[in-house]
Amino acid sequence: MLSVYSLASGYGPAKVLFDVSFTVKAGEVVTLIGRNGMGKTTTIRTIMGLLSPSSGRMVFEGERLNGLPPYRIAQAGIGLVPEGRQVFPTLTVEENLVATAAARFGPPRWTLAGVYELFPVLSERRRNQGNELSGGEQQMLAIGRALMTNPKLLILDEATEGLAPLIRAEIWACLARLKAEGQAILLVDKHIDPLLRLADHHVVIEKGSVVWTGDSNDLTSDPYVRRRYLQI
Amino acid sequence: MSTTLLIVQILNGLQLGVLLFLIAAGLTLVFGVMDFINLAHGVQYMLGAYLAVMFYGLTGSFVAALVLALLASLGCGLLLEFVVFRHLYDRDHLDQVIATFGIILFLNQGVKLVWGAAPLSLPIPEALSGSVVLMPGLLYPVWRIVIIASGLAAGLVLYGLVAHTRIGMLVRAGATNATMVSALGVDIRRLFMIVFGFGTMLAGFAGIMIAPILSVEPGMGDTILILAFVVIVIGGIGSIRGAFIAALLIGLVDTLGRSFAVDILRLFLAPSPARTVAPALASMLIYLLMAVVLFLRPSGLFPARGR
Amino acid sequence: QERLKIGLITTLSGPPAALGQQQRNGLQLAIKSLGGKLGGREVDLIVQDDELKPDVAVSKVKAFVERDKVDFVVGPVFSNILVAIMKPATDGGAFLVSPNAGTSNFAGKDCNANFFVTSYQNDQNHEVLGKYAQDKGMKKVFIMAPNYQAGKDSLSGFKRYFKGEVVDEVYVPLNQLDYSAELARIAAAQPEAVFVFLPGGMGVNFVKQFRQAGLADKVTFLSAFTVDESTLPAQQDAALGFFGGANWAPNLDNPQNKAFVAAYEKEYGHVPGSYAFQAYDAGQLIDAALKATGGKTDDKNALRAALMKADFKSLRGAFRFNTNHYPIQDFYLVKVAKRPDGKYQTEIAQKVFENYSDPHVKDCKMK
Amino acid sequence: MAEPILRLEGLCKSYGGLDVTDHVDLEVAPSGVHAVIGPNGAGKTTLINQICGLVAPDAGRIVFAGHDVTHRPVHARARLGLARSFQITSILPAFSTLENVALAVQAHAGSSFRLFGRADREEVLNGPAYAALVEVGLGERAHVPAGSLSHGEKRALEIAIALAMDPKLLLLDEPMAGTGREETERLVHLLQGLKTRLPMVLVEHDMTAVFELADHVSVLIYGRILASGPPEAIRADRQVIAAYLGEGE
Amino acid sequence: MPLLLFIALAVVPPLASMAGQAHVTGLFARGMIFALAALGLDLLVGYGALVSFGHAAFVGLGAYTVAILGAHGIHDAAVVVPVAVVAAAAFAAATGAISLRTRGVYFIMITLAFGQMAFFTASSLAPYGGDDGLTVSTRTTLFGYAPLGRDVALYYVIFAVLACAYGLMRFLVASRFGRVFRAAKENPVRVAALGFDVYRFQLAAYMVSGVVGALAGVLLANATEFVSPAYMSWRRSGELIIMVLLGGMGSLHGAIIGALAFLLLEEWLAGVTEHWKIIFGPLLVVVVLFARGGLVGIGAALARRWWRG
Ligand SMILES: Nc1ncnc2c1ncn2[C@@H]1O[C@H](COP(=O)(O)OP(=O)(O)OP(=O)(O)O)[C@@H](O)[C@H]1O
Ligand SMILES: Nc1ncnc2c1ncn2[C@@H]1O[C@H](COP(=O)(O)OP(=O)(O)OP(=O)(O)O)[C@@H](O)[C@H]1O
Ligand SMILES: [Mg+2]
Ligand SMILES: [Mg+2]
Repeated sequence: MLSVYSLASGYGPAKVLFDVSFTVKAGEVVTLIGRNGMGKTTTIRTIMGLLSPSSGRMVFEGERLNGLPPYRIAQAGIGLVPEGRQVFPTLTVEENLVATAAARFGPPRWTLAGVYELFPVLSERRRNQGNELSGGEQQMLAIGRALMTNPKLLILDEATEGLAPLIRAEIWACLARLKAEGQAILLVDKHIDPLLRLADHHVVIEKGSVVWTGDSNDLTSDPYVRRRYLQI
Repeated sequence: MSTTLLIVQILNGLQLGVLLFLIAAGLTLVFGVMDFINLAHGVQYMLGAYLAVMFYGLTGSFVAALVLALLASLGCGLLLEFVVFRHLYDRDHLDQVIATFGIILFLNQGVKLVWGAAPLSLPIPEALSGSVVLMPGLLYPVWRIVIIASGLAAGLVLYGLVAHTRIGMLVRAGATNATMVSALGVDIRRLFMIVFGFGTMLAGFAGIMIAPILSVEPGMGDTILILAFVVIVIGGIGSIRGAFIAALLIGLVDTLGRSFAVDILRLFLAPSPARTVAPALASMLIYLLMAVVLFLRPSGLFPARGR
Repeated sequence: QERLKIGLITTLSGPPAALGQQQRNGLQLAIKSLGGKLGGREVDLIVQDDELKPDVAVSKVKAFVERDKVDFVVGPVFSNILVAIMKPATDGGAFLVSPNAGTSNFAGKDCNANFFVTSYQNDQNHEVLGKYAQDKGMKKVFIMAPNYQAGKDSLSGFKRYFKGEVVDEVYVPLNQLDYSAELARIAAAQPEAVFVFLPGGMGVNFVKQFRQAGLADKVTFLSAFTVDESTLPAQQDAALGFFGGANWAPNLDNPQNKAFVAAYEKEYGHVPGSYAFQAYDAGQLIDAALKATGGKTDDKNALRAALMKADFKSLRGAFRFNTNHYPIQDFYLVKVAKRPDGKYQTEIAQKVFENYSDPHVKDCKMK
Repeated sequence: MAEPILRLEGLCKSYGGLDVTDHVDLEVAPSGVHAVIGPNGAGKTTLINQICGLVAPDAGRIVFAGHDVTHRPVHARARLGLARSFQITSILPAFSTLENVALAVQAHAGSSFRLFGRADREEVLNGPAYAALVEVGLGERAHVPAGSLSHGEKRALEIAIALAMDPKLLLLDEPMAGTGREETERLVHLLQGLKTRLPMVLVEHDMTAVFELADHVSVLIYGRILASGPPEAIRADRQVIAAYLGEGE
Repeated sequence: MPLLLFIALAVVPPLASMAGQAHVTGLFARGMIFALAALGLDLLVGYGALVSFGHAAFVGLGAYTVAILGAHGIHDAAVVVPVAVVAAAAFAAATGAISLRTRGVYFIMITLAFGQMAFFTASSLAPYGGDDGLTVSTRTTLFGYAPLGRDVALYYVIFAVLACAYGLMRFLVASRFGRVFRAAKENPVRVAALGFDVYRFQLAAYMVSGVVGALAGVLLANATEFVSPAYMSWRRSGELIIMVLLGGMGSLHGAIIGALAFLLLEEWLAGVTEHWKIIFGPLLVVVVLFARGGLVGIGAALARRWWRG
């Protein structure tokens, strides 16, 4: 579905990514793991067209993403939950959800009602402005907003940041359900344990390069990665 | 000071208010909602008036002039957007200020080159030229009623568009975080272009409608621009309702101030100083009003939430 | 002989640019019709825009005097600019010829040997209307002007001759757009006439709105600098029959004026106004004086005496300079009319003052 | 128990019809970590905002270090020694990382109306600032603009700023949010060292960290304190489990 | 770069008189006066994001101090300057105290409001010329001695004031005070949470900026020997902002370069064609579109390119 080949990218003169390659197959859940500042978000921003790669290739469902503007990439079927939420502060909760909603590939799987069912708090706050929500509520809104675009591939960058344990558990359950329905997901998260249960593949990024890939079993058995990324 | 005069002046004040709102409407959209400081709004208003005069000269029909001038305004707006504005959306407000100031200089001078420096005018369409008696002793020009109606209509259209359509939501969202809107699959640049064109058209529309009562001359948009900003700021940036109410407030305060300042000051002062102080005070009045409003409510009367 | 340098400082930007353009056109036309020479000398005319900013005007005039070493500075349109440039222009040794602005202080206690005015003392056009209203025996007049110095001078000028009742005296903010409030007051006061001084765009707005309010048929419209050739193209029919006061009109009947109006319209495509005529006369004045001195400018006293003679055929007919270097001339009531060719102009309605000089001359020390 | 460093008495705040803080009484001991946990939207950030002065309470009293600060402005409370970190990162993006912290040092060093001398060369400011950066592991990033730090690094900077203020009480609003696993561990370690000399209020959803650090836990739900007590008791509290903790991941 | 700028300015009068273009000195003198006002404004705009749209009022205040005291026979700098400074500081304190409650565009507009009030007040000062303005008969003297009588002397006085103001501003923005003020531009909430009373810092900077503007006004009245309410009009305030932005805000020398460039370009283009604005306008647009950070930004970009070879 999504293939990234030896991607390099950065912010102006500052090079951040050097060699990132991985693939996400249809129906798969893949994670990007790495310490702070290693380039996970940068990878995602490059895929979304928010940064232009200096070299490498990105292909989504047969379409080359290099050089496409972000909205074309999103229209191709990638839904983003960005780092730091970035909900629209001047829009109400409901407007946040419907403003960019879309059903580009047949009947929508996610509707307003569905999102409200997933996050009942949002329904209570539907008339509040985006910036009046608590941090966690904003996070839910950002997830709901991405779901409302009914993407083929869902990208979540630290989507559980600031969520209460109970809600976090719900999100994991929800993602598991989505996966069961065949939704492809690319994930960045610091809670590794649930990722182990959920994901098919893990991609470890260090200093802008992919240093390790493998499935959950490999991850738990590889002593080096284990020490670095799992609780011992 | 008789009661009829007072009533008449209140009506006049409201009418001036609607007139101001008509002019401020486009600015509310582009500046208030889209968050783009467009100082060129005033010259776009001027351009609308000039285009109408020109097309009237060519066709001899007001309606044809109106339609053609609107289209031409839209065209100019899109052209400006394409050449200049689209490169400035994600820039600092101050970059927008200096670029649009450049456009003011250019268009003011351009208009003078093309149409000459002398004031021009546009006649009122024949059918709407007379006056009607609103109440005994109060003759009211029909065209002013038309202006009021179009001001109200512009307000309603704008309100509906911004508050209740998806385009409105997206524009508001884009104003705070264009990147994110785009990353969610919306071509925000194109949307901004359309909205900007529409804003220019509104400016042009105001110019066309007002041309029959005001002189069409180079620089006519400059003072108006300041007034329009005053309206928007008093109302609270981003709030269409606020702009509307602020426009009426300014219309009233200005009109009543001008009409009755002398009489009121005479209560405290001798006639001759009253006569000299009052007009100075009347000129200052809207600024005084703005200062007081902002002192009491630093984000205008109806602060937009979430900014 | 060396080329004669003249600096024209006038307003060429902003809404009043039309007035400045008329001034420039008038002066250029004078030079052209005199064969490109004044007093037999080829002319370098340097035109600068004062942008209606006093400090800009000062800087430009200093450049005239210091860089270009001009012998004459001509201009400006507006009084506040005149006040600003008087010192730099005349201190620098040039003669300043004003083809429009003529403030009272320079006519009186601040009169200046190197300053000549080819127009009038500012108050005089207003006095014409006051005198007219008084002669007509009008009882109630509503008067209005913008709230600045010239506006106040205007209304006091009107009242100097009008002794009837002033039902209301209104000052509006400069560059006011909408006059509905004032029109309501006028309608309520039911005067016989209004007298207004609303130059430029203000006049256009007011005249149109006055007509639209249906007052034109009931109230006589008296004005100064409100309906003239610079505003009529915009006012058109709305101003028909309205009165102004002037020292000249395009239809003034003398051969030199006929020739001037025809030449001007041919050259610039519109009817000349007083701004153009006074600038034309300024050109003629310089020409006549230089002819008398044989083209020489170094003897300032001789040149001044020659200027004082004003030995040329003014477009307004005969006039002479008073001791304060302001003209003594006739003033007329003028009325807006539509010409057979569809253009609008003011036309002489009647003579109101004959050989009229301003009263400030008594404060002037010059003899 | 010693005199509390911070006491909230009947604090109330509502937005529209929503009671976000509903008669909250709270005492924070002069030492140790006092954790405040609760579901999203329970009112934790609003509580912190009221304590530090960004939000004015509708009713109630805030007493800090013996002063009634209920009506004092933000900066006055900070001067009294109240420091906070923001849940949504709040730094000076155009300033270098070091300057961000140096400014915090300057805040309690005083004499900020000094008009001469280059502030960025003052060792008295830069020294402690650099030390704070090293403590949170940002030593190498001292001279890059703070805006170009990664999200997790910005979170660490947020802590460094609060530390550099040398406060009497530290309010931490989700300091671990967005920091990676390794960084979280370092942070927990850091706070553990600090808590002997500096009392803290900790709002956090990372339960591992909370239970590792806290000496006292209060649970806030719908603007009310549902339970308050030592960590073990809270962890076992059925109500808290149902409303917040869940059965673990 | 700033040093080069000042050296260049210092040698203008001798060069101009050598080239027989003495009036150029006057031109640059005017340019430096506006540069001084722009410099003061840059402190607010560039370092505090406080875009004052009423700054011309301070210039007018300084100018009117000279004219009004002059009309009463007081010409000495020992009186004029302190009066101007105190008046400006007081006006700044009063209007700033109110204006600084607002942010962003609201601040722009409320400062405009105060500027307009000053303008209308000056226009109605009938004893001092009303809106026609009044002539300054005698230039300011120093203890009875008339150093400003000659244009070149005046030029160097302006130069000295500008240089001092520049130095002062440089110190100011780098100082502890300046750091807090700059930080408040970036994130006032954070700065307050650190324990700084943002309002006091901003008010102090606003007063400094106003005083500098008033000094420019004192010099302007001496240079043109005339004062007028037009000095206070909103267009003037707008032009000052444009000067700061054109040069590149937040660099101080940018404001000076911007003011000089604005006025000299205007002078030069106006000499080329009466329709100079049709060139000048697009020029401004081009500067914005192709360079961030105004003329200083362009200079820096060119220098970088040249450096790389
Ligand atoms: N806007 C920017 N400008 C310059 N450099 C940046 C910018 N944003 C991030 N960087 C740098 O890029 C590197 C990678 O950042 P990135 O945000 O991709 O990290 P990350 O892996 O997502 O980390 P985290 O877990 O903290 O979110 C970091 O060193 C950071 O300093
Ligand atoms: N300005 C406001 N206007 C209206 N409602 C608000 C406002 N600020 C906060 N709220 C509401 O108050 C509630 C409490 O918000 P708060 O930010 O304090 O929660 P929190 O406990 O910090 O949550 P989280 O753990 O998700 O950060 C939320 O439901 C939020 O929607
Ligand atoms: Mg990241
Ligand atoms: Mg919170």
